[in-house]
Amino acid sequence: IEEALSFEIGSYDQTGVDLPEPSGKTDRLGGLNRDREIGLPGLSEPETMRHFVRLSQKNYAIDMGPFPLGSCTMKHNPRLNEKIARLPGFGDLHPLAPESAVQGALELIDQLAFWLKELTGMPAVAMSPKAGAHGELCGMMAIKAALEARGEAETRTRVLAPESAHGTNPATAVQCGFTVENIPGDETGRVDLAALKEKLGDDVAGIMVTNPNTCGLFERDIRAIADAVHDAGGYFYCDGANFNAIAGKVRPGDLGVDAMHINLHKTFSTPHGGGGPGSGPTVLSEALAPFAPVPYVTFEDGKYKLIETRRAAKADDGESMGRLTAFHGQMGMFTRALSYMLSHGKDGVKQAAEDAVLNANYVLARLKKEMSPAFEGYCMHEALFDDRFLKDTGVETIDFAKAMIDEGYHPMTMYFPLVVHGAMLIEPTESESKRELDLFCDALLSLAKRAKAGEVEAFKAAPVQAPRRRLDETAAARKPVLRWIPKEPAEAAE
Amino acid sequence: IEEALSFEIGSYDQTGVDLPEPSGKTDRLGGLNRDREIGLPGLSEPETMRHFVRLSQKNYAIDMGPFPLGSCTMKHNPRLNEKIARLPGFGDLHPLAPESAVQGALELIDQLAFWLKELTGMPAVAMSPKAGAHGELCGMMAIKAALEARGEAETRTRVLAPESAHGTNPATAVQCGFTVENIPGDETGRVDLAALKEKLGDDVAGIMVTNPNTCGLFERDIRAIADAVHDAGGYFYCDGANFNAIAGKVRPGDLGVDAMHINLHKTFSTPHGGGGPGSGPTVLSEALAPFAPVPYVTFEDGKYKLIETRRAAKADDGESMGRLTAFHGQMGMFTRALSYMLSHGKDGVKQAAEDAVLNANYVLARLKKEMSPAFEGYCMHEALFDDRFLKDTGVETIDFAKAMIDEGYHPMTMYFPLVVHGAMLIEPTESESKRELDLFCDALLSLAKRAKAGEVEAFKAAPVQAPRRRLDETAAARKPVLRWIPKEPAEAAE
Amino acid sequence: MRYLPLNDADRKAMLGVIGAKDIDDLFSDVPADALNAKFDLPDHQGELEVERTLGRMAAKNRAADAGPFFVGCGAYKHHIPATVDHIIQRSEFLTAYTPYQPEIAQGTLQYLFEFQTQVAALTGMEVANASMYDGSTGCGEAALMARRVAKRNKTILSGGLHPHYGAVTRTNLELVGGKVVQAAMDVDASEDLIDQIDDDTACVIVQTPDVFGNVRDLSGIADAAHEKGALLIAVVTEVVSLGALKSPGEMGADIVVGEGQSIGNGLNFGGPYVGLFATRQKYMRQMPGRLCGETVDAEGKRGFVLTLSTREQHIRRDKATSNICTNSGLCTLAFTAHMTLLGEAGLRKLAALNHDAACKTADALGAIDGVKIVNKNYFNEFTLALPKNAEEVVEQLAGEGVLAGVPGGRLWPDSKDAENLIIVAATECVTDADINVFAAKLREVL
Amino acid sequence: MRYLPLNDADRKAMLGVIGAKDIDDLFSDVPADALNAKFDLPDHQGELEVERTLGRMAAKNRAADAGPFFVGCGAYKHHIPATVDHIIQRSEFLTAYTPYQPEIAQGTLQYLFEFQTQVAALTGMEVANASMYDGSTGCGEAALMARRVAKRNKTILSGGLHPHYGAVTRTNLELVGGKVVQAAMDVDASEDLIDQIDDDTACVIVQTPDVFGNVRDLSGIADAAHEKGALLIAVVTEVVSLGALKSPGEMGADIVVGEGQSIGNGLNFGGPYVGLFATRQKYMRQMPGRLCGETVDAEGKRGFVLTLSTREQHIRRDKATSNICTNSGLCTLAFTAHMTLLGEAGLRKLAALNHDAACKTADALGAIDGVKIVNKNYFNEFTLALPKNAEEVVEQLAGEGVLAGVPGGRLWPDSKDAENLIIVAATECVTDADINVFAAKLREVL
Repeated sequence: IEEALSFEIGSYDQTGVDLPEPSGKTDRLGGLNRDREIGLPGLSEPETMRHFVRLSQKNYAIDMGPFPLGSCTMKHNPRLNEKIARLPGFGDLHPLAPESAVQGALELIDQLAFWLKELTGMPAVAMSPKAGAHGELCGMMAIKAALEARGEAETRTRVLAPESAHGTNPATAVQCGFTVENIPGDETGRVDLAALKEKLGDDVAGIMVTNPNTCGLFERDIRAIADAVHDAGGYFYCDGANFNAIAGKVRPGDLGVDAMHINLHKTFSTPHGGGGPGSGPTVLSEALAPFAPVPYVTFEDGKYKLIETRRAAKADDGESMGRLTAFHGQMGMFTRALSYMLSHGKDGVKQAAEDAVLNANYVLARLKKEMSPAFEGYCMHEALFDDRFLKDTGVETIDFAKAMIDEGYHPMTMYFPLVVHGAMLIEPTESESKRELDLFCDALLSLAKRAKAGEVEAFKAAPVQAPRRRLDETAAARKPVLRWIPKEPAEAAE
Repeated sequence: IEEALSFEIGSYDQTGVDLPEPSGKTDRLGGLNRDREIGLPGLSEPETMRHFVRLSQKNYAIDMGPFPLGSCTMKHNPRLNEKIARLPGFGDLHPLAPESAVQGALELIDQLAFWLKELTGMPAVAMSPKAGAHGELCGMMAIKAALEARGEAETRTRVLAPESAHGTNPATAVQCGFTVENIPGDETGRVDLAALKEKLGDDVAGIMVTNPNTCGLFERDIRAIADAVHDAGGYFYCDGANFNAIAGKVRPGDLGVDAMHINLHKTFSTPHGGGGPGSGPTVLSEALAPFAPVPYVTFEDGKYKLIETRRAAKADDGESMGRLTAFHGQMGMFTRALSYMLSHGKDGVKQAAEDAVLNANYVLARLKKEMSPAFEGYCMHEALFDDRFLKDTGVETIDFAKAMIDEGYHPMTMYFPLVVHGAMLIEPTESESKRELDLFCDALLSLAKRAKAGEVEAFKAAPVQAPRRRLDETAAARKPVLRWIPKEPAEAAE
Repeated sequence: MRYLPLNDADRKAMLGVIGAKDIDDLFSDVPADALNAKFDLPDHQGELEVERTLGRMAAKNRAADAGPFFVGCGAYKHHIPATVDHIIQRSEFLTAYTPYQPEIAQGTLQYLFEFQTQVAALTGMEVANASMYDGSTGCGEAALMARRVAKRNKTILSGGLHPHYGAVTRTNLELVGGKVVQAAMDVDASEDLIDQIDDDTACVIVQTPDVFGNVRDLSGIADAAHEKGALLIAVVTEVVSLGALKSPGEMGADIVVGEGQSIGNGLNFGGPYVGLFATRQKYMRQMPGRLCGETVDAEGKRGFVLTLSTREQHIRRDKATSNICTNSGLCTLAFTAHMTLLGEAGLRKLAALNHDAACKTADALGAIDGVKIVNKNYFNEFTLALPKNAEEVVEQLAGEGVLAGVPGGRLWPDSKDAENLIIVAATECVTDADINVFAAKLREVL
Repeated sequence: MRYLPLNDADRKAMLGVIGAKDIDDLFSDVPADALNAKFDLPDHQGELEVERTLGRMAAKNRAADAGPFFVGCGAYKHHIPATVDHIIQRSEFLTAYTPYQPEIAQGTLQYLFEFQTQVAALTGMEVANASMYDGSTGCGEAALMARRVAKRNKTILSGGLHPHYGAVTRTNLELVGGKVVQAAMDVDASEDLIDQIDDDTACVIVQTPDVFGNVRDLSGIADAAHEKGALLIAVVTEVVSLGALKSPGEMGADIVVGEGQSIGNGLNFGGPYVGLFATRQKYMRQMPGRLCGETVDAEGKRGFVLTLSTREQHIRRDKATSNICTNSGLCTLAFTAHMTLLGEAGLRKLAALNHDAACKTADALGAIDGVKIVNKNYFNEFTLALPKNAEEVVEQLAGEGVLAGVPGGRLWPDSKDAENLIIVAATECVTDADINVFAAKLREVL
């Protein structure tokens, strides 16, 4: 069933809320009253419900089936967490209510901070970053602030990052005023330590390395990398997008990391919600801790307190980088994440990491019969394939991925990381049962065989079992239509 | 995507709940411990979620589109009501908690009773019936109890009901120990008053008439019918299934009714939930009020009180028929219904009835171009068609209805009422917009044209756009398989 | 009004298409003086106002979660996983109709089939229906069914049967002229009903754990009933007990009825609940209520349908097995989802935790001077004999924030013997602190 | 553990297929001494235990609904229809990923398109993006965008801008060496920024209603900025105001950023919220954040995709317009659904009710001896000047159950002038009784 836009269904006088009549008596708007039509149609409540329910049915979701998106970690979203987040004491709490009225909220932030510090082995955490990329910004800002405190901000302007890095890494470094340089990878899919060392120098602010990296591999030389960077006077930013592979098993703090953001929506399963909201608390080493952003929570005389300004941070012996967002961060995600952590416990967090790695290796082991792994050996929590197995079939990575839709699956991550040709990155997560994985592998093996058997047309046509066939993204970008425009009323001129 | 049974997926040692370890210390079960396997597989939480989400996607629902089921009244289910029902003071309240701990619950029941009495113009209401048919039972039991009080229970054993009555009417009468006799209808689709009068006599306990009736028509002679029955010493049970057509417009109490159940899930929109739970409070006239079942609520000295036994009712000047269910009725439905009523108010309830009737007449007016209305003139809240328009097409009512599925609609009610050949009963309710009705009518008109154009094969094959093609109901009934049976393990014997 | 999509322009246009001059034209069959009655009721209100009004009412009640809570007797406070509520609130389940169009109702039908299988497994029976309104009405229907099967008139009710269940069953039976023998209140499961069974006895109805919490062995009474050609109906009001106890089927019951509220369903002040109804294969066609059965579609794919509707009112009218035309759909789903989460392993553990809690509570309360535990065996509920009127004690404790249980006088208002009894339930939701508060406060008020 | 479907048998079988001897075999790249670290953390817990722990924390907070409530300053207590929460909890929305695979994400994409259209209409701009983290980060991004567009270095911040917005913007700008001119605190909207605008000025950032509640006419400053080749960025922290007030677009703004929390989103102690970001068509390709655009599929059917990703980090890496790679998806949905329910008619009425409530509150408080209303014009928020320290007054009132507003000292801790100010918001959720209690208690503590 096709569903029109609300703008095509509703009318300006219809509404789906009942409100008492305004008095109409007072007007203190200074003559700035809205006097033109806004252009917002309303729908009655039943129409609204149906509109959005119908739209929802055009989506794929983790509650429907596997979401094997490498680097994006779509795992089960427990509904307990939704319930907790909606407790009035959390959901209906104002960020500027007096401290005496929000002690439980500050306690929760403090508790979550404790878990994050303990799981990472780091001494401090900045809670306010609103998403992973915001956490990266926070971490790189801390590095910049530390360099400033050392008087080296002017000289240390280069940041190194592997070619395989997430695009946010270079973008963040630039947003902090750094320039970015690639670190080459080695043939095992990891950072080339020797090449890295060559690039180090006293103009290097630091490095940004993802670990486990975006090829789904653990950086074996991680400590040597950290040491080399530290020896050169730089800092080590670790992109924590893949922390879920090692949480409860390995503490990044034991590996020489100076800053790392944690995607609560990946590792700790706050719902992706179709593209957000995320949350990116960032753990900091002793060296960077003093530069943490405001606001943050302290505990004194049996009470939680908020440090809200740079000046207050100074009184608390800090050199805060300032403020990253209006309030205290993504509280709604904090409640969900802590609920998730308490539910798992340290044993469950560890088991989840182990199961995630086990599931990925199982998929790797089963699929390598027909598909081509990008690198030798075991993987961590995601299995990376290249498109060699599609060579001469006429089927490309995108076709293979879109064909998965017709099998009932969301495509894997494709063409990332960039260092692998026609990359296909599969992350099953710990949420999939062996039964689901077997069905999934069977489907992919069958697709691979069909591709090799020459069924290229079917692949090019895919998907056919979806609300839409392939969409013309080029046309969308060439002449962007970003909003609905009312049709010119044809009779208006008459 | 096919979804297996949970029994085919789960295992006996898997569980989706985490519970602390039992002590294992005490056993006071008297040696009656369960020592055999129960046979209940468990699923982890993510598997459970996915199992039921996938199942849900095989259903049609009012949130997805029109549900034009005559006599079943599928209207919009506001989520406010779901929220209210889940307030801990209602949802987490024990039926046997002390009266002092449940004053708000008793107040709610009392308030809802007030609305029902006011809307029906009746002096009393029995709240405990658990569904419409249970309400019918309550009403007929009240009639039986009144006859007993008059010493006429032995002689007045006949109950009259129109041929077009819901099947529950005769079934209920029989469950009360009455015999049932048909009242013929007239050519306008209503009770034949003269024929009715002929059947009356001093062996008649009462009549059961639905009004508006199951043909979607208001019984014009309703007062004459009531008078005739009363004159003959009988009582008038009104089936209130169609009360939604007149709520807020007409009070059944003004028409001579002695008892009428109200389907809260129809008129007051508590969700159907795939077949229940329902709720069937039954309003009673002065004559029947003393026989109301226990428990019921009274208000004395500023406090609400429960009358829970026949004896207590006697002290309250009643002659209660006894108890119909363990506790106080469908409280969860009461909260939803009262929330619905307060939201609508008397003006909204009236407007809803008017819109329901308007929508039905609009559908009737538009569809009669291609389909054959069963009766002349306006209808009330549902439009009844027969299958004359399908004559000689080879397409039968069921084929026409199943073809609607492929157009994205739930079929209308078919083959009911029995008095109309190949009946199709369409009740759009007030929840449909003109736009939805137009789309719906367009689809049906097109189907009718296609049927007449000879596309019989397509109709016979329908539905094809559904999770299943037509199911073999005969086979299901011939050798009923009512539960999953584990496959014999093939190797077990070896 | 937010729920009504039509606006006045729509209404006018539609009346035009219909050819009616105004809306009351369509109501012309209604006697004129009865049309457009006046009502002493308020006009429509917004969500905020409705929430305030009903929220105030809700706040006047004491939720089970608000403090130490020990009330049972046919309705139990258990923890329900959040997943269950999410599932039952899915639009596709919540706002679906009865699955009479199976092609677009396989979701509902499949869970009903799973539900029936779960209930049959739990009760130790061969078949189960798709649920009744609740346990008590199921009990009444079971008694009627036994009359149909045995073609006899007399029903014997155990003195351990929940009095409300007894009352409902009596109401049902008396309507059709049935004879009911109610055994005397049987606090400690010492009654002997065997002598009462005669050649006119259709069935004996026994509850386990009974209303006082006693775990009962049904084997003896089952044998005795069968010997006389009567049926044994077993009643279970706490379905969690079936995770710890032998099933009624194993002990010889012919029909098992139960209250399924404990699994997946909240207390809801008594409803909606979900009645479990199971029996032996041979009585299948005498069962009341809806049944879901397996079949195939036109392409041979497995599917499910409502079946054996030839027993039902909408087909059989005055020849139906019962007038029931609803099951407890959504509550059934809640049951099925919760039971799927639990599985065998979870249910057994849950039952063990309940038994633990009850034993601990009994030990704490039984240690108080003057308080006696009546039961020898019990699952998660037991009965205290107090040295004074229990109803007053319960009220006093409620004033102290402890909901202590059900006083005997509430269920047996005519019985002197019941006056000092209090029936106490303890589930996995009871904490050690709750037990300590209860014991301390009880000690105070005695 | 309830969230983990694998059991030990599965794990063993899978290790066998993989050919690993045990799980740590798969972790062999990790330095041995770092593997299997010990953690000072508890083991896993059931739902009941987690609910208890977190429920206790929640109970230590004072929810906005718990009594008279007048706190605003960038986050507002409004009533959210139950329908909105139902919609955002739909599995298909809640647990969906970013719509990078448009064929199976049309649900998300279509509501984003509707959202963009709504935001453009509300702000009076031509295009809007699919949302930012929140209003404050949107403000920071707008300042960066203005630098890109104008290719200039200086940013002027109005003295009526929310100090947190100012701080975030400063943080962003200083990182890239931007020059920031912060105007002095401007309680009564009397500042004149025009003199500050020079040839190096990229933009002026002005909020309306401003942080003190003053409704500001932006036309003058817009003209002045444009004359000098600078952009005007308008900030709106209370989006409901746009139902009553001229849009910033009508007054000449070039970029409008706003906090959308008021529509569809709860207070959530400050997040997640939903940043609105709209601008003129000509600046479209300089906009940060995600954009959803219309297109057609292979069969020519209308569909939606994320578009102009050539501006984004995942394509452009170090050349991206911003490092942002998330929008506030689900909050956007809540906004869109609530706005669809409201429509133009509902939003205007809601705005009028808010204005009513604020006027009533101001009249009641302004009548108290020694209390002065600072503002001449306001929408649903205004500023009181008290005869004593406002922070203390707010604490005292909180002790009395009244959350009175934000004391000036909280937002301007370094300003003597702010000490006695209190910023008071009143929405449709405020009742006459709330106002009376507030006024009575304030009178008492003064």
